[in-house]
Amino acid sequence: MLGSGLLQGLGVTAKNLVGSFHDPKRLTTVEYPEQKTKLPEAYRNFPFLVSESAEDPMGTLRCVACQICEKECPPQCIFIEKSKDKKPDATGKMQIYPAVFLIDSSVCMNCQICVEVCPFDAIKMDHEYEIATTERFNALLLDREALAKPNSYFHEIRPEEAAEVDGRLAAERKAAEEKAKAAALAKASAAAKPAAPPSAVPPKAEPPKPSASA
Amino acid sequence: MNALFLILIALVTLGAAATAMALRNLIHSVLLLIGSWIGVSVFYLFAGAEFVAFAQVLVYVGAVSMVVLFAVLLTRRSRLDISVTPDSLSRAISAVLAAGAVLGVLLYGIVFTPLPGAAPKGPSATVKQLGVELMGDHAAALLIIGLILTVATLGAVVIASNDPKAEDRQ
Amino acid sequence: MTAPINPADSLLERAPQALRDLVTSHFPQPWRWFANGLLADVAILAVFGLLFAALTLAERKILGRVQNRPGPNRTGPFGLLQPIADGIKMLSKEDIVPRDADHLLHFLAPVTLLASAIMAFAVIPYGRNLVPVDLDAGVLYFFCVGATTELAVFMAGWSSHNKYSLLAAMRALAQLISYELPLLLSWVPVVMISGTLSTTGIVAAQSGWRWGWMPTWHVFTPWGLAGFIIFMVSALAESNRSPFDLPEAESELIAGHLTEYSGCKYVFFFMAEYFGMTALSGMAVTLFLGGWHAPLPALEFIPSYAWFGIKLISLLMGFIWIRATFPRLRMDQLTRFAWKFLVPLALINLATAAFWSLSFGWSGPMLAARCGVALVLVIVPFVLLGRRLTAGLAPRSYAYAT
Amino acid sequence: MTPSPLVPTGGATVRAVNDEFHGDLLEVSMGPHHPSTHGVFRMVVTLDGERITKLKPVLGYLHRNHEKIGESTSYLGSMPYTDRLDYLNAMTNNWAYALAVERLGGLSVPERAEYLRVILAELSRLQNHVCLAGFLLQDTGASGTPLMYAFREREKILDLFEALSGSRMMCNFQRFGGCRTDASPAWLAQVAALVGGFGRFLDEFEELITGNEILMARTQGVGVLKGPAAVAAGITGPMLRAAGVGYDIRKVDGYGLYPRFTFRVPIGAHGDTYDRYMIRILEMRESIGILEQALRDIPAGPIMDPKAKLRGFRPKPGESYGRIEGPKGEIGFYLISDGSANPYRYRVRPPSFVNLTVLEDLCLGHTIADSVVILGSIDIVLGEVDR
Repeated sequence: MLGSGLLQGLGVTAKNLVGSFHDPKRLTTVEYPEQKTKLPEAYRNFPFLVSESAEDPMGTLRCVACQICEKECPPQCIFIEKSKDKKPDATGKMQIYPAVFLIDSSVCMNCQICVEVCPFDAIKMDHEYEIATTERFNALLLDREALAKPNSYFHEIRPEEAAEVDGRLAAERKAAEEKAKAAALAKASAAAKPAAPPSAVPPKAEPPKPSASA
Repeated sequence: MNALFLILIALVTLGAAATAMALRNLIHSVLLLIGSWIGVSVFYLFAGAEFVAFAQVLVYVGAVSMVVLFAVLLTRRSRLDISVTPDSLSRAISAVLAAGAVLGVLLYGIVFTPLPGAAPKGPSATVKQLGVELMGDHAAALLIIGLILTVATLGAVVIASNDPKAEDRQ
Repeated sequence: MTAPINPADSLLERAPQALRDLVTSHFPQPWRWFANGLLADVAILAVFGLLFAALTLAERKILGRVQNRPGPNRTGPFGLLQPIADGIKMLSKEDIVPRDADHLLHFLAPVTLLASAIMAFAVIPYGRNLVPVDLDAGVLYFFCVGATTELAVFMAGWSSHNKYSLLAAMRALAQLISYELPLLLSWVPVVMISGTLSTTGIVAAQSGWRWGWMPTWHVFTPWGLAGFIIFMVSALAESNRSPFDLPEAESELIAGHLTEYSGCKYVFFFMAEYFGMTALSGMAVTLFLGGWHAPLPALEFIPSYAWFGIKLISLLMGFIWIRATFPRLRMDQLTRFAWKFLVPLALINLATAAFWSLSFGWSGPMLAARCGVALVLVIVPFVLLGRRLTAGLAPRSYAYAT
Repeated sequence: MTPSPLVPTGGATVRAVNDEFHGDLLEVSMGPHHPSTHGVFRMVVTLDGERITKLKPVLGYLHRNHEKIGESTSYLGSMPYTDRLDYLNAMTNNWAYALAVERLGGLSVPERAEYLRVILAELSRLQNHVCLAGFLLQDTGASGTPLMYAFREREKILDLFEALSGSRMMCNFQRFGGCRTDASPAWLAQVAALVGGFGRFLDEFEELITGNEILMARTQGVGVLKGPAAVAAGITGPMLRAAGVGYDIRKVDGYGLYPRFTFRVPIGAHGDTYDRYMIRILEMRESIGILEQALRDIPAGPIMDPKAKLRGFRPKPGESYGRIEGPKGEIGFYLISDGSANPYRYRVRPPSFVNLTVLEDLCLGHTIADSVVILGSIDIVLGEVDR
């Protein structure tokens, strides 16, 4: 009968209208500035450089300027210049650090390939999405200082992933120390028996290569 | 007080009709024509015939104006080249003569017909009296008008229905 | 309960008249009529201006709530200052008139539309004796004022010299004209039964109760219900509302004949649409829903103008509800719906009403026969014409590949 | 009738046709900023009164040189760009590209990854068809109500994508030889909850719209596309099935694990806009069935083929064509490898573009209002049309 479909439609809209007052399922919008929806842990926005300590971010950057992310980035928006000198990194080994590390956030499409290919877990994706700026050119070119964020912040936004990364790094550090201790022990034992024929050339200190698939 | 209004309305109506003829832009002239129709309906209100006044507005301003406007719109050469024939002298003279003759007849009619002084304020006929009158003595006239209108509508339907570009029936 | 005071002279009931007499008493005798008229104008503009503001907000809130979102609630508590904000925004917007537009007509169109929309409020009886102008042919006046909307729509469409608005003005005209007929035909039975064209007379004809509790409103008679539905559907089309809002079909011709309007003129069009909608609902209340009469004798203590307001608001909510639900009809379907469905139904409704008035004296078993015949006369054409209108349209069942 | 040059008469640029009967044909350009064209798409429509006599689509406003960039980027680097093709269905685009590269490089995909890919593809199909139903009804003028209901459900699915891949629409989730991250049991539970409630939402949505006489009047018999014409034009996806040809690549190729799932392929009888709408609603119901079966049977295990190398992936020279049944039709990637890190040739077979070619044939004889609804029923996304 003409109109029966129309009345059915009216019934559905009435149900939604009444429902929106008491049924949370029927009022799904959120008043943005006051209420913010909780971001899932896997959420990714622009990358940031992880620094071990918050006090001296430039000194304790994990990044060793290997430029893998610069090569792999599809829109080529990362620019790195190696430093001339070296500085000790977390495990005490002398490493190069990036003198200049720029990301053009107007080109970056936050596809997180740099995070995937980075062997040193030095670059991670951020949760910060309120990043509007008033100035189009320089404000969007993020330099080293703007990109660096402490590891504690990384733990804050991605608890599971941060814990897993730290576990792995700690394990490597322990492995590096044992090797160093073993090497020191071997040198000490070689020194303790001078009469013994001069031992072989002490094993070359093999740089603790993290096991992430190169 | 009333006479003043009456003259004012008469001036407005006649003025609108006159300028309607003079304007080049067809649409403006049609709208002025509609203005004069509204003036006529105000006259009816003055005469106390509410029903006729509202019927006049409903019929003329509502429907007839639409017909006129659509006619003006749909004539293909309505805007560009209204071929205005050159104003040759002979044409102007014959125009004046014709207008003069018509004016003469009108003036004669107005001046010599015995009008009964100020128009008496007729009893404003209520709609019920109109209805009784129409269905009573003038029922035949009403039925004939009804017949004519039905024939007109049927004619319109017939013309519209076999329009060659009728919609294709999917 | 003490002897029920006559509802006519309860305090609230006489308040508006007392107020009016208080104001007009200051003026000398010849000017009293003028002061009364002026006061009525001020009252109408104030009440319906505020109702217009409230309607724009209510429309957005209800549409929002239907669509699972709260609707505007930023300006003022619960968004109550939204109409004021909209008003300021619209009035402060630049009024752009296209260079080769017809400036005179371009300005005149919204003015005539708004003027005719406001003039229509003059004859609606808002309360017991609260009718601004009690004309003998009040209903005819209401619809003849409504007839000028076509003129204004044409002027708007033509004067903008814009291909889109010309096309849309044509569509709007075709729609307005084809729905004028069912609109007018739907209230003729009311006039036939109540015997008068004056709105107060029609409301008086619907006073009193049958069997002590059912009000004798026209909508509770078979022909009245059919007439009411036809009237409301045509009113929807006349005020360019939801399933018939083709002229401003934003998905096709941008803003239709309003494309070249901005700023204050656009607000006039917007206001005229809402005033038109309110006026038509007011007339529907007067003609079919018993004007300012209370639905139950027990509820007589509520003043008459409050009842008129409640009925009016409920009809307007119905307009918004329909807008929130239905898709839009196409141009040819719209006119076919009017000519091949509404007009025949309205004509048959005339016959039903004639039969109803002739069989006035029947009672007892004959009363049942009377209602039966009337109902058959209403429902059978509805079903037959409905089936013909939607020939070939039906929900389908689907086969599945292997 | 040979159209003579343009005769400027007032506002309308009218192409005067010396056919006295038809009068002036009105040429109206709709788009690229028209509210009803889905994205930057322009239609130059020639009108005889209300009827459309000629419709010329104008494309290219969103051309980003996707395929040439593909030739100068590594295989992995192109993966995030495939999200931007049909930006409503990043997951299916990724899968099609990953399938093509896996065939090129001869990689195998672990069981759990295959299940996860089917789950994500069907979720993407659900939100795409819900989007289409919403847009189609918005085009017929339903002032946003069905669109808002559709978007309410779509948001739930996009939240699932965000919880898994990190971004709602630009997922960049598939890798050659599996998926980037594993789906946690909590995430799978959320998917099960969503799939459980989706059937009830569809019933309410159909109650609101499918029986609506106005919608039936606006879409039944409009834009009819018969089976043979659809096959000739290379149409694929729901549009082809609505025209009565039961061709579904999930059944034909049997890629991924689809042979393991029992699902049916609905076909339409009339091939008009209403059928295209209903086919998508019925396909959503089938997708719910597939999702339930996949969620029940998903095994534990590795998510990524251990042999697959992330960087320095150099497949042997050769070519491959990977195609899947995307929500809009057959989306395929054709790759030619010359042994280097970048593909020699990178070609996308976009379903929207191919389905769009019949737009004029569907719209001839209808009105402008119909052309908007027909365009809506073809379900195009300009990112994929212009590439």
